[in-house]
Amino acid sequence: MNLEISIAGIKLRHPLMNASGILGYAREHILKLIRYGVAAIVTKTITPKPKRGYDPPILIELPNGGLINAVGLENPGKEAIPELVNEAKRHYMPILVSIGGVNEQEFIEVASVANDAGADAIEINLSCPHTKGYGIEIGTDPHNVYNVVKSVASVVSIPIIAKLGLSDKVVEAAGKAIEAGAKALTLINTIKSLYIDVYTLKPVLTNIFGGLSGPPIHPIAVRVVYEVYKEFQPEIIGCGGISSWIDAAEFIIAGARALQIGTALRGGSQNVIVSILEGLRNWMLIHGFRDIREAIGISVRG
Amino acid sequence: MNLEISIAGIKLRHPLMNASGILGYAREHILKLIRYGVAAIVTKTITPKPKRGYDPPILIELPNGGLINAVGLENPGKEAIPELVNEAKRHYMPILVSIGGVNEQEFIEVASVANDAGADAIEINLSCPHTKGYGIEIGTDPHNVYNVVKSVASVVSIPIIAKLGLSDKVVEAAGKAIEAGAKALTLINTIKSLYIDVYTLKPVLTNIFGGLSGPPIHPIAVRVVYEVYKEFQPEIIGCGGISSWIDAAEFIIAGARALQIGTALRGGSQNVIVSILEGLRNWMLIHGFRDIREAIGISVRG
Amino acid sequence: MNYMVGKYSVRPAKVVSNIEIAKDIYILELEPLHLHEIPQPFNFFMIWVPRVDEIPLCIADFDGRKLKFLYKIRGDGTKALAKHYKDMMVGIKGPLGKGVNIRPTLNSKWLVIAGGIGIAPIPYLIKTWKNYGINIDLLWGVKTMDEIFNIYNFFPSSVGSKIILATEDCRYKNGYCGTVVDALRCIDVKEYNGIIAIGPNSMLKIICLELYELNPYIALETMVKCGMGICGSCYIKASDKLLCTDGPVFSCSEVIEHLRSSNINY
Amino acid sequence: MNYMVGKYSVRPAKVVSNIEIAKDIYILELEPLHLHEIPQPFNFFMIWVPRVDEIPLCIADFDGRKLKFLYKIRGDGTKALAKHYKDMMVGIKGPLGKGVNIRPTLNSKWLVIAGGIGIAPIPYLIKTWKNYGINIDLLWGVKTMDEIFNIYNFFPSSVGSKIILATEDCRYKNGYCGTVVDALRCIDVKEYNGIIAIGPNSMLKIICLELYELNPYIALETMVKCGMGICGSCYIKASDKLLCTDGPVFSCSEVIEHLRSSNINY
Ligand SMILES: Cc1cc2nc3c(=O)[nH]c(=O)nc-3n(C[C@H](O)[C@H](O)[C@H](O)COP(=O)(O)OP(=O)(O)OC[C@H]3O[C@@H](n4cnc5c(N)ncnc54)[C@H](O)[C@@H]3O)c2cc1C
Ligand SMILES: Cc1cc2nc3c(=O)[nH]c(=O)nc-3n(C[C@H](O)[C@H](O)[C@H](O)COP(=O)(O)OP(=O)(O)OC[C@H]3O[C@@H](n4cnc5c(N)ncnc54)[C@H](O)[C@@H]3O)c2cc1C
Ligand SMILES: Cc1cc2nc3c(=O)[nH]c(=O)nc-3n(C[C@H](O)[C@H](O)[C@H](O)COP(=O)(O)O)c2cc1C
Ligand SMILES: Cc1cc2nc3c(=O)[nH]c(=O)nc-3n(C[C@H](O)[C@H](O)[C@H](O)COP(=O)(O)O)c2cc1C
Ligand code: FES
Ligand code: FES
Repeated sequence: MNLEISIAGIKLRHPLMNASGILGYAREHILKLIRYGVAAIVTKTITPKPKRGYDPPILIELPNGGLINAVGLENPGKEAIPELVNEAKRHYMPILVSIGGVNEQEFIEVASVANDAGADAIEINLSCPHTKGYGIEIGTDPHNVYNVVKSVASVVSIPIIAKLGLSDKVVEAAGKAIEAGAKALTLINTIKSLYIDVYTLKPVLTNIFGGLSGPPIHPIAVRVVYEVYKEFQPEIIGCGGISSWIDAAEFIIAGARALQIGTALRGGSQNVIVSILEGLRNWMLIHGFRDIREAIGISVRG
Repeated sequence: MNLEISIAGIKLRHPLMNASGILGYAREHILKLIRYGVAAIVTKTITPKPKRGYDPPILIELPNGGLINAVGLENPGKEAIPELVNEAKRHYMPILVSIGGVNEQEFIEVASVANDAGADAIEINLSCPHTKGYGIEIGTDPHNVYNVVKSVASVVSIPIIAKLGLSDKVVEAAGKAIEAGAKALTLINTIKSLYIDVYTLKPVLTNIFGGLSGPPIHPIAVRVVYEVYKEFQPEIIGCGGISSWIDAAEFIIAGARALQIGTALRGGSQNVIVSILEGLRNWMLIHGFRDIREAIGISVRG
Repeated sequence: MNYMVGKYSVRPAKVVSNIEIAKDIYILELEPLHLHEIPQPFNFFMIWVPRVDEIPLCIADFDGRKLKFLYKIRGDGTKALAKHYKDMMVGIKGPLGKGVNIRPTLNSKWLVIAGGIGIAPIPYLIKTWKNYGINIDLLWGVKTMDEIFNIYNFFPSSVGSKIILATEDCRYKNGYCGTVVDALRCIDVKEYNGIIAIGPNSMLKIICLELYELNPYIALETMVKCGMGICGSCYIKASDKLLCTDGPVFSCSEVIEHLRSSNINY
Repeated sequence: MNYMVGKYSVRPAKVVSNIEIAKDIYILELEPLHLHEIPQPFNFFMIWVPRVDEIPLCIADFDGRKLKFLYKIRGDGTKALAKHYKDMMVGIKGPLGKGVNIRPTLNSKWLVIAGGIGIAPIPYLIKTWKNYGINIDLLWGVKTMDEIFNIYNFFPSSVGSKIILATEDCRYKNGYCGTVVDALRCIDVKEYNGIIAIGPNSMLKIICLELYELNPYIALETMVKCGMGICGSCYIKASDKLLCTDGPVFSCSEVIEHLRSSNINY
């Protein structure tokens, strides 16, 4: 059974990687992610300058089984990219550098460093829902999406992946990203949410608002993947609420070639990735898929 | 301890009613809802002509604890309104008639019937995410929201409540609805989603896409209520994922005066409303609130 | 993470067998990958026939692992279901409804009256109630003889229950000639501790009216679309009852208005 | 519906008491409304001080219902926490970390070395390990005498453990004069079956280097922001370990590079 897949031209041992923001900004993080068994590393979103992020609480579990986070894009800035890329390469791991910025110039700045450092691809984060100026304000406007992707594409030679969040025009934005040169799309990011404690009567996150991730957003993410796949059949990395092989398989038959896992990696359990892969293999057996590529988008075509 | 509240000028014994689409289009449904203990009845969204709705499957529970539905606005059409209103009145129950349409004229048509039948208010459904032409296409554009609310307001004398769904510009749309004459807002509706069965490789709902409701959407709904309350302090009916008194209290401190419950009424359990009310009373005791109005929006102001 | 998969989710089930055992009548055996809870007699499942329909069917038998259903071809959904063979997958939602929800006294004697495919839930009722030492006599009426199948063969636990047959085409010689209602008039219903009837509304209406003072139980059929008390399609006229959460078994007194106002006759 | 509220959620806890027992050192007693699981020694909780901060604190004692913490005022968060009095609510997330995660042999003898507020988790360790018949000698060093409080009084289960004190200001007359490390040099560490040290990194570094062949366990402190292995702020340098999910207790050999490269000194 073949689980190998290529995404944006990068060869992967299997379709699973971590989602951006799950560790991924220090060398040590890369070691940890490798332990988890991912087929590629995605870095934390890197901005031109180091960012301190918000004070805790930055991340909490909700009664509905999801997480809400407002980390505030804490990251060491673009200077850290070469070290991260080198560490991944030392372990023969593909590495996707997630980049963020408040304007085209900032995206270009970080992208160039990643390009020169020898990253395998750039993931442009157009969708962070809780850090003002970074992300969702850009991602909801298909026109802005086009411009950012286009300008990054004009300065780098490595493949570009555009990461979009939920928005009214996400399908249109996906189309624009492809038109502007994105080789693949990551769908979706977290969804802006709020958690208030009814005992202290106060919002819990320091930033008040945060992004919802985990099982609650999975059916929304699958919908977005399906709609975008149906419209354009691009290469898609499905992301949002994967916690079992069933969630993973659902993304694949909706049109995803590769998958990112965030929330389910909490708690440091080493067998999340392993058990998803095992489940996928059994599932392929049931259906007689010899290659995972046979399954991609099958529910859309069928 | 006083749980009485008025919304859009309607006096309620307590803040809990059913959400539109939970029964509410036959006399018998009204009896059932009264059994559940609601303080007001909200009808199923009524369109000018009867609508058959989609074939089953129309409603399923998801692994994440939510429901996905695509009922297709099945309803008996505007002729049924007087009977529904009369049945509610026979039991001294306030009744809100939810109305739907594909253009201003259709909304006006149904609203007039509700107005003449003596309904207590009209809830304009601007947000159904899965029935083409009805709802979300209108609700995502603040300009359209303004026009629909304004035109309904020009023909009815009873209060109007605008029901909005999640969209990029939901805060702006809320402002427009108020400007156009809505006395209150219901926030939010379901979120467009998809569930595909990995064994048969097929979407389960006949309509393919459906609206996600229940616990998964609660933190998103609370966020919308908070943002809208912060901006305009209008009268808000919070809706989305309430299944315990804690979820209800969270909506109230985010700015909701009244609450609607949908998904949690599944299975026909008669004590959902009762136990939420009991929980709210205990909670008021803890905080020394003598009147539930003291709690409304307290986390926004505080 | 393992989230509770609730009883209203659609869970995969594998077809073990699906064979025609009488004219247009099939017995379907399913093996669910997970079962939410042990079904009770008269519980029903929504059987999802992928991309075609979702059909409510009462449980006909259960052996702790596999579910059996009896169904009759009526329209597109049942027709499509009949085309499913071994190892194909369908989805199931349930067990739904309150089930039989009657507490019969130990060792009592009950009369069950079934019209047509109304026979479906009876084998499992007999099997389950046998454990309480309850004796069931079954009166089963059908339109034509080719609708009959041998209950004892397909459901060995029924052996021991008396089965009285009635055919409207009068071709079955060891039974009554006429409708189930005609046959019923020849039976001394007073000797039973309780009565349960299931079948077309027209039949149930007559039974409820004729035996009203005995207040029999009847199992109704209405349009079932969601199975969880939300969509409202299964309401029982002139009552606050929903078939999918309160039924499908009611006492005649609860639903007599519904039967009176019903013209549907299938 | 009752959804599993996981261990990473913020759950309400009521302040039972919160008193200063030595200079800038408080003992906080909390009564959680629900407790996710029984905490182990060296597990920690994130204590949410509403709208101010969320602070990791090790569990100092647990009686089956109430949690006790020992903390020292360091900055705004701990200062704000100190202002909380009886019946006020905070939030707690946990128990977090692997806890002590050592399986000591029954009836063995251990040396615990605590520097300053590093004393916090020790009373609960002593209490828990007592059940395995383990004997703990405690060496506790502080800068100035006014940081000392009577452990036996506040944590009666500690009675029976030998406590050796060291003050850097030399004002405590019944103990050593000097740092904990000075005092350690006067103790025959070889007579113990195991060693656990907790305190400032500078102290831990010396202990790890000097006693390296004994491979002692040490409890580290790093910046903890999420407590669930996601944010990455708690990583241990030159390792694949995260303090919040793999710690806070490590063996020296696992973290020696981290201590070597650490200049922080608090
Ligand atoms: C609780 C319950 C339990 C049932 N158990 C069984 C069973 O064990 N065995 C069995 O053979 N049948 C059973 N039925 C009836 C069965 O669900 C219908 O025969 C089936 O849904 C018809 O589907 P179709 O697509 O083949 O026919 P359609 O093309 O949908 O319709 C054909 C005819 O059946 C009627 N019908 C369609 N759907 C329903 C429905 N959901 N409820 C009632 N009438 C309907 C239509 O009005 C029409 O007259 C049960 C029904 C209910 C409500
Ligand atoms: C697993 C763990 C368990 C702990 N247990 C206890 C305990 O039981 N009792 C106790 O008194 N203290 C304990 N601490 C330390 C305690 O968390 C910090 O003292 C507290 O967070 C300081 O917060 P502040 O806002 O008062 O100070 P700040 O204003 O935030 O900082 C003051 C000083 O403390 C340092 N600091 C701040 N936050 C942290 C942090 N999260 N981790 C490490 N250093 C920090 C800063 O670098 C600075 O030097 C523990 C720390 C960890 C990581
Ligand atoms: C704590 C946390 C931090 C995140 N930081 C980033 C980030 O820096 N850049 C980004 O593109 N997405 C970020 N995300 C979003 C994830 O990459 C992912 O899109 C989202 O969590 C949905 O996947 P999940 O449900 O598997 O967690 C973050 C998510 C979490 C929970
Ligand atoms: C089966 C079903 C049907 C619905 N039909 C309608 C409708 O007709 N009109 C409407 O405004 N909302 C409708 N809704 C949305 C609900 O009113 C409510 O906004 C949503 O379900 C969120 O609340 P909940 O999480 O408590 O269910 C429907 C929801 C469900 C589950
Ligand atoms: S079938 Fe939907 S309420 Fe009963
Ligand atoms: S504190 Fe966030 S990973 Fe450890």
